[in-house]
Amino acid sequence: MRMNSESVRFGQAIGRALADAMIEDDRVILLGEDIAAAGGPFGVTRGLHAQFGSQRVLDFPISEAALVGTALGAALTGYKPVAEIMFMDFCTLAMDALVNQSAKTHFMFGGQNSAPLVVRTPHGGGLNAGAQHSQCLEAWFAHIPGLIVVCPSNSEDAYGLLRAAITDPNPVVFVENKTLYAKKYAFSESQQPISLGSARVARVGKDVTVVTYGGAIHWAEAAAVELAEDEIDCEIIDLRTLQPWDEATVLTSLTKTHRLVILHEAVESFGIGAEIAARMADIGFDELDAPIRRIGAPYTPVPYSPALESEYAPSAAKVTASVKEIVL
Amino acid sequence: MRMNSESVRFGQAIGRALADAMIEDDRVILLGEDIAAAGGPFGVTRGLHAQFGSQRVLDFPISEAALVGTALGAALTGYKPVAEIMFMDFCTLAMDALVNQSAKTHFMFGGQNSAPLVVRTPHGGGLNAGAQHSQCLEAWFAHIPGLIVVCPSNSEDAYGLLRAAITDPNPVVFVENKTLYAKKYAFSESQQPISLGSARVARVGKDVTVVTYGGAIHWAEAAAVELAEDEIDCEIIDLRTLQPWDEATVLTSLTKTHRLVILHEAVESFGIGAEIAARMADIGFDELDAPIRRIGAPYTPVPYSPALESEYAPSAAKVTASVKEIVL
Amino acid sequence: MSDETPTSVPPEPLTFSESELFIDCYRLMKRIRMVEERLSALFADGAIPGFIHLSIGQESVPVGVSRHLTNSDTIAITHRGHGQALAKGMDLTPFFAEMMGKQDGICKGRGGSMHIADSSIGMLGANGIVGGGLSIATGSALAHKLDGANHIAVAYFGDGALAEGIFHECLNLSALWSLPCLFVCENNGWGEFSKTDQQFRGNLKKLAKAFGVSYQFVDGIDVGAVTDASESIILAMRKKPHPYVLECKVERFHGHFEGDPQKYREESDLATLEERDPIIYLREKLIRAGIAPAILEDIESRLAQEIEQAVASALAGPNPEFTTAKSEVYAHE
Amino acid sequence: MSDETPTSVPPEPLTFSESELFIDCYRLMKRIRMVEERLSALFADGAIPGFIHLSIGQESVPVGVSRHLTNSDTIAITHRGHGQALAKGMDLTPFFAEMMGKQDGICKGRGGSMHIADSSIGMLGANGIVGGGLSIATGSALAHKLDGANHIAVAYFGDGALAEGIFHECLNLSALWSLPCLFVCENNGWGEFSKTDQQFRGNLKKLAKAFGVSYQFVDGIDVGAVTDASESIILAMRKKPHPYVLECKVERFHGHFEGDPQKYREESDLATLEERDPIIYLREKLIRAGIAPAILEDIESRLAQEIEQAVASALAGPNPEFTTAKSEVYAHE
Ligand SMILES: Cc1ncc(C[n+]2csc(CCOP(=O)(O)OP(=O)(O)O)c2C)c(N)n1
Ligand SMILES: Cc1ncc(C[n+]2csc(CCOP(=O)(O)OP(=O)(O)O)c2C)c(N)n1
Ligand SMILES: [Mg+2]
Ligand SMILES: [Mg+2]
Repeated sequence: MRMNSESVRFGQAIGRALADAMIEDDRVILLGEDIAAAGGPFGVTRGLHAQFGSQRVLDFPISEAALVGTALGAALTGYKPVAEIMFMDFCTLAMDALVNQSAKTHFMFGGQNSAPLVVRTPHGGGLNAGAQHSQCLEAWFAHIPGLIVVCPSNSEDAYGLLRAAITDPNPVVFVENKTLYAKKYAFSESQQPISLGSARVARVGKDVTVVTYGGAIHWAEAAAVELAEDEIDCEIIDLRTLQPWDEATVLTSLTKTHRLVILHEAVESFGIGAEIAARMADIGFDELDAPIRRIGAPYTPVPYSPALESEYAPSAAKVTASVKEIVL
Repeated sequence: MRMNSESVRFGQAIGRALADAMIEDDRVILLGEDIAAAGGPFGVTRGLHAQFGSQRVLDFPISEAALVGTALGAALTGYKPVAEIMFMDFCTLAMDALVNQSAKTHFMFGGQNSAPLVVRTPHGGGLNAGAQHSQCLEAWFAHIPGLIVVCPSNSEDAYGLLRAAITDPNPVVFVENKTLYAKKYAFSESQQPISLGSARVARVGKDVTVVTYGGAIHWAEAAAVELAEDEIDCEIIDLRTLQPWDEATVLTSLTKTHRLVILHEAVESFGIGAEIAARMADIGFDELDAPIRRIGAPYTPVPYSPALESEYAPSAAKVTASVKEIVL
Repeated sequence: MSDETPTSVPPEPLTFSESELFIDCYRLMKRIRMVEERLSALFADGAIPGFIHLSIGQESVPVGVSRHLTNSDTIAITHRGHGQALAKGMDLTPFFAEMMGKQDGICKGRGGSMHIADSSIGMLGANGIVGGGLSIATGSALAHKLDGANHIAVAYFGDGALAEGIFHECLNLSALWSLPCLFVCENNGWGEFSKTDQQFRGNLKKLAKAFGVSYQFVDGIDVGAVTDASESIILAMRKKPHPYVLECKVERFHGHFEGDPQKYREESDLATLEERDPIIYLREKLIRAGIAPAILEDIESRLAQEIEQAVASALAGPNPEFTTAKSEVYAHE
Repeated sequence: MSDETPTSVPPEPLTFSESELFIDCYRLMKRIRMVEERLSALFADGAIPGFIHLSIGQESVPVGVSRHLTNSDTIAITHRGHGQALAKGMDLTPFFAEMMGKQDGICKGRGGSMHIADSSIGMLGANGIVGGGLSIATGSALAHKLDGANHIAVAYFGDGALAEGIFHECLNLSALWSLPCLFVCENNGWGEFSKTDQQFRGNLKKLAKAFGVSYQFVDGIDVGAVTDASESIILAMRKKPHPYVLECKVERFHGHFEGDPQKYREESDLATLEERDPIIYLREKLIRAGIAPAILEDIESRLAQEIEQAVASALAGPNPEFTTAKSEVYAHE
């Protein structure tokens, strides 16, 4: 807990959450490539090595599979490791440890033990980093029973959710949108852990519910401002936790607005939005006055060229257009 | 092409497709663990090593990551490799080669080349094989632009779709439900490739559309028989290809029945069914007279005990119950 | 794969304290053997579902290693891990109940043979993924090292797992960080239906050395050799944390899984397996050393009784309920 | 990581044919250098988006290796792969256009620096995944072997990639199947911001030998040494397919990526880099051997002209259209 009411960068808030968690519980250790003296590729862990030393902030070899497996082994032996996978695309190398091992430990071994580890990883485009450094793969993890998936959209949430993720006895995939790292947000004093699984109503409105998470919230907010000019009043729900996601909050909002748009940066097809839409087309069917619209990336790998990536990415304009289609 | 009108086991039909593809094009090679003399763990490749020799049927070390990477390298150098991953759960070890490399080759390199490889892999439970040998992970691949995902439900489709998959210039994940291998199905003469992306109307009906694929179709068919007794007439759509899936056929059916149930063996949350439901809740919204229901596995790892797995798995009874809820 | 070839030394007389030790080993090896033979029969009878992989012929390895482990030492075991689990101290009734998918199973029937675990004795879990336990043991060794309490982690793995890249990553990491991880290779010459020399071209000794990791070979026919080797290795690891590779040459007597008819195996290979049976080998050694056969027979009959009791009580137990299982996907604080 | 330490041999006189060869090498190395220096400036100017990783200081490796390759030989290259691509023969205009994300880029602007490929010259593609090209090259070597046509595959990789398990899998496979795959390690001592000896404890020579794979070390300061080594290695591989590991010691002059201020690097390390510059080294050798500086200056001015033309024409080209890109996610028969 800190006594600040300043504004704090998203990346810094994550660093603070790590530091505070490490102060509170010395079983918390950090593992990752270039996270120690180098402070991580996005500077998130800067200063932690100096503060906590080489026994608690460990530079890992370029071995992602062993990274998560090692974190799991340490978790099963009393530690609370937070592993950083430098880009979410590299999770492809660590899927066994995440999916076959960590996710199944508690259930498969009859509840004898749990796997209290966190895998932090940045996703998303916007840096023209190309098809292997820009993916949003959170839907994969949300499909795997035993994993918790979190994706914050601002500094306070990043702090509070990460604190909760580290305390949680289950394996958590903690997804950080890399374009947010340098952004500043209000950061009030006395941050607390935010319980996993609860969404946040980011904007109250009555005409349409826009469900989103992570970096995409800024497109939703910009669209809401624009739409307000046309007297369309958006309610924005920031999911924060993608698995388990806050069905009740979404349904409550839908019951008020009767219209649903879902927005994320990940590829639309088979993305997180599909589940939200499918669920609302079941339990929220009677509330729906219009088709459910989704906005996500089109079905292509992330292109490199700025000329392409700017069209590839979702945008406020796409949200505005979608909302208008179903509201007017 | 064969001149049979006998009945042929699902696994055998796959073996025949491999053999016929290898006869037709000697760039087709097979790579996999214990697929040569041993004929594969489910006997699918039995006889192929004797027929085609060690240059074309290659026993691979227990190195799944290299298996798919090697297949890709050979594909880029003129071959058409068909790699077998012994259980779909082990795809976790080969995700980089599949997702970051094969899927992106054509697009990312500006269309210069393509990656004509097939990864065959069995999914699904029913053998009490536990949480690491029973998963259905096809939704992961359907989310990745550049991959094609296929899942047949009978011998003729398995044959025809696999022939098409091998001919296709793109990377195909070919998913085989392992409980089908030993099942016999009619197998008519002169099998042809079946074009990828086209669904099959497996049963014509007017009251409700049941969309499914792979091994789950048998639950749908059994449910349809039961429901017919209650005068509920099901239309069953077998997707066959999961990406790209046949939106038009599903929508056409929905336009007739106005009710939709989606069934698969994979975990319901964030599964293939989510996308079908989400899409129909958008483009098919005006046709829907009832909530969209999904039936999939509950949100738990696959349990080992028969007492647990039998309750875990979807069933005809669950389909019947779901259909009744939205039809009556 | 290894430089050395197994040797078949004829038994020699024992001192009294040696015979104490060896009788202990005999009891434990025989226990594992009889448990697995019982499993084989239960499987044939349909009382055990799924896949089971028996370690018959390989018992000397975990018995020799585990003598030197406490419950604070951790082990990650393989799909062929019954012996590894029992040698570490897993109780028989929850073991059998797990195989049968019963509620009283050590994992409440959710894991089965490929996924037994017993955290009360430091047994982190069996693995259905070849090589899946290697990094878990490595991470556990990291925890031990950070604890500074002289505990070690053991990663059991088969020769087939040598081809998985994770082995390389774990060797490197444990060398780099001097982790107290003992990598025990149960080299039975086979990976499923293929000989390992058709799958792996590396030399394990040289591989270990390439990372500066110490290596020792023992012939698993002799539990005494395994015990001696592990003793000095583990002692040294406790003094000063470092990794170690122990390769044990053993034979797989049964098929890859129960029900595998092993058609791919030479008649002559199968016919001569008995000569490589570590239990027969030890029995002869004990007899020659003057241990009365009656003592061994007594051990065996007690074991038989213990096993039958465990089987009966496991069989009598209830099946698990799915609703309970479903509520335990996530741990609660 | 390797046994040998780089040596710094003083230049010696050349024969006439040697000087022909070395002038060629000089031209190509200098071409790569000047292209990358131009990229550096363009990047600083904002004309190149994303991340670029320059191989300045490492040019001798691909230049020495590629001399012995034809367009039928295939290569998989790294994220630091400009030199590897250009040495194989990639044209400058589509190269620069790709860096700029233009429609005329070799990958139509969809790949960028980390994902250049040119299938017309056997360049299978650069990789943003550390170690990602290793198995692709191995598979390409399998294809060459099946073809029976004496072509080889080259897998370039950095010393950082040594820690990835895929390297182990590929060494094993290529040894097991005697695949004509040349693994070229550009050992610059760094993986991003960390020294490789802080990440990897293996000895590459011993590792290769553990799989029975031949290994050679060369000091990349001397393109002649790289050329000579590759020549005999590649000749032998063509005669009879087999894998080979060639480790080249080089220095990374720039940051990990452009814009990296390299604060983690010792002043003294940075200050002495020039002494390890393969281009300065070769230039001195040529001058001492009596090559008139004017010849080299002429080469340089021609290169400068060529590069400026390529840059100008790349810059002038159109941006790609997203609708076109979107239609090329899948190949059509
Ligand atoms: C990652 C993975 N690949 C393949 C398999 C299938 N499989 C199960 S056991 C086995 C052979 C393993 O051989 P080894 O490690 O020597 O163990 P052994 O069975 O001989 O005890 C294989 C290939 C698997 N379970 N996991
Ligand atoms: C799988 C994976 N892990 C991590 C990274 C991030 N990364 C990019 S380059 C690099 C260092 C690679 O070092 P090396 O292989 O020696 O190549 P160098 O940059 O020195 O040329 C790392 C860790 C990556 N791109 N891919
Ligand atoms: Mg074995
Ligand atoms: Mg390097």
